[in-house]
Amino acid sequence: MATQADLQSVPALLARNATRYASLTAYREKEFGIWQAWTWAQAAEEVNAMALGFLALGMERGDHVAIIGRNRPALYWAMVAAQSVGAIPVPQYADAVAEEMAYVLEHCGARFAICGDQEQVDKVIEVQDTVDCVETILYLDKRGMRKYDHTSMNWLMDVQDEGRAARQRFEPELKKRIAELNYDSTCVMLYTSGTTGKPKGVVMSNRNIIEASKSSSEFDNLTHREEILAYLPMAWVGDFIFAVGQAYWAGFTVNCPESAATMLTDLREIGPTYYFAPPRVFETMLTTVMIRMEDAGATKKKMFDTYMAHARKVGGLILDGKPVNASDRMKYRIGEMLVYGPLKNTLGLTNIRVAYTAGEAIGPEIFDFYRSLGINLKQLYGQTEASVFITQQPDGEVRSDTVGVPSPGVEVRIGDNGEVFYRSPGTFVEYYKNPESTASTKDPEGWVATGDAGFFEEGTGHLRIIDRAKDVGKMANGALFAPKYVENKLKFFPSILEAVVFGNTRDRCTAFINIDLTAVGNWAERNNIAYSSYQELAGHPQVLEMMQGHVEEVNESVAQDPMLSSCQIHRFLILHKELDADDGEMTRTRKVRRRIVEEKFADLIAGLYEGADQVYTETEVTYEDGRKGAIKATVELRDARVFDTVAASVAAQ
Amino acid sequence: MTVEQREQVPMLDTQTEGYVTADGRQIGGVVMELKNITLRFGGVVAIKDISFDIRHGEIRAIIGPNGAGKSSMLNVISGFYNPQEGELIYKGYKRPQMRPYKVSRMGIARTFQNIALFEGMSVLDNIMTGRMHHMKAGFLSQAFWWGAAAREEAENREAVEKIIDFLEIQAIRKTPVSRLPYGLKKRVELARALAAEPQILLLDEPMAGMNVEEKEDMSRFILDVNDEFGTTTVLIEHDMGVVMDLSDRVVVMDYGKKIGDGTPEEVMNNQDVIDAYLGVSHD
Amino acid sequence: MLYREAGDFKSTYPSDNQTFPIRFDRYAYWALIGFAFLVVPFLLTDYWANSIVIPLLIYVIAALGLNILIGYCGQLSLGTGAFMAVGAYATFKLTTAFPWMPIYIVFILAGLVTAAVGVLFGLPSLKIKGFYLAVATLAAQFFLIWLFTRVGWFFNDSATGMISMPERTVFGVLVTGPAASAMAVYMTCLVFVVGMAWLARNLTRGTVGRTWMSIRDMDIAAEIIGVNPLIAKLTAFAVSSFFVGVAGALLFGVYLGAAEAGEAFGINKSFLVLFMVIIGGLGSILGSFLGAAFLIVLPVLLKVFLVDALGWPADLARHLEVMIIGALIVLVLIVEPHGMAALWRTAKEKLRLWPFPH
Amino acid sequence: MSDTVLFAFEAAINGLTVGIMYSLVALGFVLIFKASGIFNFAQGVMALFAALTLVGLQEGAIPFAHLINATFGTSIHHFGFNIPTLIAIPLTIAVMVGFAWLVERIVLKHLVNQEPIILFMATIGLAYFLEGLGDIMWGAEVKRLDVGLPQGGNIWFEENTQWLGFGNENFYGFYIDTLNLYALVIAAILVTALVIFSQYTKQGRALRAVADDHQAALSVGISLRFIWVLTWSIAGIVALVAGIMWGSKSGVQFSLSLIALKALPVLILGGFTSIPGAIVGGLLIGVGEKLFDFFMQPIIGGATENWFAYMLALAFLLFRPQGLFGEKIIERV
Repeated sequence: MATQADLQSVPALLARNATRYASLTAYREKEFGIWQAWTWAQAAEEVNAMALGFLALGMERGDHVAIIGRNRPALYWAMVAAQSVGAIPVPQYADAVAEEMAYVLEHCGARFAICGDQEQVDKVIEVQDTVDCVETILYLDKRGMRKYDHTSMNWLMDVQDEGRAARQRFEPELKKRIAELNYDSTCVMLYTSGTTGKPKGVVMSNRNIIEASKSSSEFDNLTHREEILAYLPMAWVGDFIFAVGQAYWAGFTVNCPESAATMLTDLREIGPTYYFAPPRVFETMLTTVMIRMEDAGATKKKMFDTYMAHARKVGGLILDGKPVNASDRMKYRIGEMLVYGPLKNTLGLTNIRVAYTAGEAIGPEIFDFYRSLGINLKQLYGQTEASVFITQQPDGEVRSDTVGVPSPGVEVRIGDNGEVFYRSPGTFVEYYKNPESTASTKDPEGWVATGDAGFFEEGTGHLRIIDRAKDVGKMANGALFAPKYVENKLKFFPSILEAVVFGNTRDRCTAFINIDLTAVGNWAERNNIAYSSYQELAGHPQVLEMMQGHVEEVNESVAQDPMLSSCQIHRFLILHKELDADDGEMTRTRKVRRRIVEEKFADLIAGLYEGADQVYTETEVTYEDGRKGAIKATVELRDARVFDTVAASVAAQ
Repeated sequence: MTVEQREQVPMLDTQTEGYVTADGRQIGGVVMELKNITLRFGGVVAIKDISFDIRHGEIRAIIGPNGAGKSSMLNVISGFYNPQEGELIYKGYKRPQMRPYKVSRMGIARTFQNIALFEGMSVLDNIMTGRMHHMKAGFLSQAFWWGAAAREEAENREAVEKIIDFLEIQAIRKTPVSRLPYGLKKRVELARALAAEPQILLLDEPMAGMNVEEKEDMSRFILDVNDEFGTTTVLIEHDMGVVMDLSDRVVVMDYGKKIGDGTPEEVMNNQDVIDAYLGVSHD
Repeated sequence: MLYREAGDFKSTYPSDNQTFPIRFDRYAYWALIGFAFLVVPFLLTDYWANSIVIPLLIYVIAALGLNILIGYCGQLSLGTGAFMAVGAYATFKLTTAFPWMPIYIVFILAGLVTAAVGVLFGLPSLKIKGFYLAVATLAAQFFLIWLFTRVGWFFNDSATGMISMPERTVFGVLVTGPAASAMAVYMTCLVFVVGMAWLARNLTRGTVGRTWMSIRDMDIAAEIIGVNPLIAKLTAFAVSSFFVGVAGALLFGVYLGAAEAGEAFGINKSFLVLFMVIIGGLGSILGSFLGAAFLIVLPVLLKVFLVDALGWPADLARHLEVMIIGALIVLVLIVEPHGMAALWRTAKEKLRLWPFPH
Repeated sequence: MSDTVLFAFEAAINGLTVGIMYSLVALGFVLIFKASGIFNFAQGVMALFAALTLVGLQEGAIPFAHLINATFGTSIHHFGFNIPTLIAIPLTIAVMVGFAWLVERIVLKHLVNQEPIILFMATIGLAYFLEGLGDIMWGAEVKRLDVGLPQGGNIWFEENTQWLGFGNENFYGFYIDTLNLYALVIAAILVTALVIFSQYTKQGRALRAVADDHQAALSVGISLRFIWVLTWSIAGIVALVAGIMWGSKSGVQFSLSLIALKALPVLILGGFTSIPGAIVGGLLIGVGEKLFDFFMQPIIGGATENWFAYMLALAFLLFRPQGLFGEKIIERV
């Protein structure tokens, strides 16, 4: 049996699983209408063949191999195969536009690019005009590739076959290279779509990935029986940890959906036991549930509401194993039969054992909704640099407003400016070709600055994140300015998709709002308000009214908190376009790029502070196919009621 | 020699040379040749003494104004109508009068102008029906679902799934066709024709009544099909633009007569054709 | 509401197109089979057996047969009664001519004989469709009945012109004749029903079924894409007649015991079975069960209610029944042309989407 | 002249008169089929129902008497007065028109643009319903129907055909039921009336327009629903006539509705859309089956009328599927 010592690389873990879990399913992919499955033994063979093929193609130690495409087993194998030959996989965002891709390929000097399909290949070829490092392109989906010049291009399956054919020749070399791998050799390189500036290449060693996976697996005692659905972008650290790190450590099954279009059906068919999704996914899920229930008959609606109400009352408690009186338990059981069970079933969440959300704050009622259904949804706080895990919520201590206690093996301290620092085996090695920002983020003792401001709650020892440290500023009157804190409160309204609050060094706060087209659109239909576009709906007076209401509610609740009460929003507007990654206003992980927004919409901000009622503006937009255009609009600005608290002035002193 | 035996004979006559298309595809020799075809309904002459050939691997278009006899021509090729005069040479042999289902077994599949899907069946079943000829299991084996039947079902399902994947209709696999929008129905019909793995694919106005992007999709599919499977394709189309992009050679018909034949360019500059389209010669 | 489909995924094609793809349905089905074989036989009273259960099972077979012809292949037939008669008379002739022959074999052979006759009368379907075909089948109906009542050979010249079933045993248990126990008869019918439903499902799920349906939905297109209409239609007639024939054989053999073509298998039988198929649902195996059940149970209920409870004269109840059935046919065709089976499907969909309305 | 020929001839004449019945029922079929493409299986039962109603009215019977008695334990049967035929007939017609209206309201309206086969089955359902209704309304027992048409053999006809025997002493001239002569005449009148109606009245022209082309008719603003009610009413009246004929000949009873089935082969011969076709077809079948029975009886036994018509139709279908007067169909895709 393999011991800790010789489990120092992902290929090593694969080898272990190929014997320990030989006949258990490692990968499944919905293709040609059914779930094609590979056991660990088969997966190992595939990876092995691919690695041999890579050797045949002359892949060298330290080569960077770009992986571009949607989640598919073969692409995961490609990553492990690359590792096996000592190369470094660099997964990328499939929806990245050519420029972004160009930068990354250039920066890591990838010799090989492994593409999911024609679309990705085309992008790479386009990039090749400017970037000359890419020598070989490999592709997975043959469709439409016939006509291409194959002098430096190959079908991944052919590569495998060549590998198999060349086993005799390369087996020893491959063995040698795998043997060379240890805890310190690089496991993967992931590019952080930093909220500002160009993405940085985070170098992760085997130690980082395996240690992190190991401790986190133990934390939630994940076993080889788990089923996960791999649908998150492969370039994101989370996907690598869940679908490679933990999957290889615990030996559980990774399922890949047939296509984006069939994601939900596939989720339902598989019924994962371990599930991660960013808050917005849970949010949209809840919204659709509510929308679909709108059309239900009166009695059914009534039943649904009553039992959901009951679930909200006791569901969470029951899940946390807190005492609940018999009659309530009984009623909950009935509810389970009539509502919760079927609901979880239709959502595909029936078998969930552990579910996580992170990346953004999640609305309390959204969070509670899922927990009350009996789904063990928890929050974690993490970063690429930490191989995800910094803090996690242990079972039974789950709340929507904290991010839990430090993960096993992670030390966390709060800097005097309120910034959160951590140190752990998962801590990244360095930023590739970027020593200075490495130095600025990671001090010699290995403490890493998260860039988030937060504090530990007295008593519980749970960490609470207020905001990005650099965004926490001072207002003109010296009061604390934490935009994210307010924005989140706003975003908890289903009808608000995004919000950006301004006010740093200013005398009062103002806000941009993006309405949620699904939710508001549905509301519009029910109140038969006709609209043709986001822009039109956003400009509608009644919508403005609704938003005003929301903003004032938020102000009221902000007013309660003496520290932050001066962050109340005095004026706001509904933005005439949705913030979009293609326009650089957000990161690919949909975090708002504050600076860019500030520059881009300077005129609007000015308007907000000059007290104008209307501002005419033109904004440049990028369409999916890369073409550029401009939206013109006259945006209406509104005043919102603020609630003055004595506390505010106190804080001001 | 029977039809079935003919089927076995390697195709093409060796005399005729192939040619190379604009986008560098090698086109083979003649697969089918129609000689002096004349078709009448009672007194009405639908097709009058038309001759042309279809070469292996090419996309052959038949165009012409309404009532030019295009569809009748397709029906002749697919054996639904039997011409009173002329002969049809297929793979070097004169094709005798035969029932349409036999013609289809000789490797000729088609789609229909106004969709002729089996409304009562699912998309999957429709496409499976297209594979009729590849299913040989005996009646009893079907009845008791013994070896052959079950095996064949799975094998052919696999083949069909490849096509479903190819035409990107995974999401509607199990939907009854009656519930599909027009554009998708057309696509399913193409899938059903492809399922037969035909040597000649007949498309009767594959883009009739489609919007622009549906047309673009369909054109892409037709090209991909020809590209992936090297299927010889004969299509009728109204939209001149589409025809010019898609086809290697074009036959132009008007009032049942052939008024032009050649590459899109040649045809475009053919005076009769221009007249026919501008309606000079008509009304 | 009852469905829990998460995690119920398919990794092979056979499992994907099995009869009950959903786990829950599968369990329900086996539970039902178990109940029918292991529980019912011991609860069965003669009254229930004779007034409901046994006729129900027999008519299910007939309905299955007709449904294959009309519902799957789209060929209208009004000759069901006569084909049942063929089955019955074949049984009679075979049992009397070859006394040694095992009775189950006899029933199956009777079915095959009917199949042959069915093919014969199906031949016109190659040239004619719709009502025209209906008339052709009427010819079968009247001609055959006439034959069976006029030609002595068929009823061994019995004085009454009736045929009556001699006693036969299976594994030493008496299954035919008045002395046969309800349980034995029930079991016989059940075995046949299950077996033949299984056959029907197999035939309709694969190539044969698809050729039938393609002919039904659009015969011209079907032929152009390679369906041989001759084979398709004749197989449909053969299979359908086989089912109907077996039903007739059972009706005479284990249920009636004695019969006269005129009354037992008249045109009304044809309509009865036709109605079962329509009400149950064209092109649905489940439908055949539902339809048969409905039209067998309804009269019994009416009788119990009107005659036994309210003390109406029997004939009045009869007329009311006729009226109600007629009205129901119209109603079903208006509300849901695909019959009870379709209603069932929608209900099931609702359950699967629960709590969502759609 | 030999007996056989003479008797065959007589058989033929009787066949002719039976044929009229078929023709009358077939006529109803054709009318409805032309106007609405519906194959009305209930036509025969309508005849039965009409006849029952007529008798009921004449006798002044209480509708649903049995039902009422059964429910309330009463024993009522008649109002105790009779309605003269001349009033009863218009009343019956009114009933049939009402029925036509209801059918349109309750059934047809909901079944527009369903496949013909569905509509056909619907009419089968209708037939059952009507049959049950008739029995419940007026009682199921066989009734004598007398509208004052003379019964019995026609002496005049017999005497004046005796010479055809050419001295054959056991031939006393053809026997024919006077009723049948009336039947002939009435049928003739009915058809002429129909022709005149469809030629010279507005509704008649509308009717023909619809028969020719639904869409066109609709586009010029003819109400399809009105046409349906109209045709079903006419069919109802035709049914009444048929009912009276048959009823006064052999009593009003269920067997009447069976001629509906006989009308099917008639239509196959005559074609579904041709009024003359229906008449000719009816007569052909009538004569045919009588003659066939006459000659075959000794060889294969009697009662061949049961199936002869259908077998004939079947044979016909195989060689001329579109019927005598129908036109050939060209299939296209």
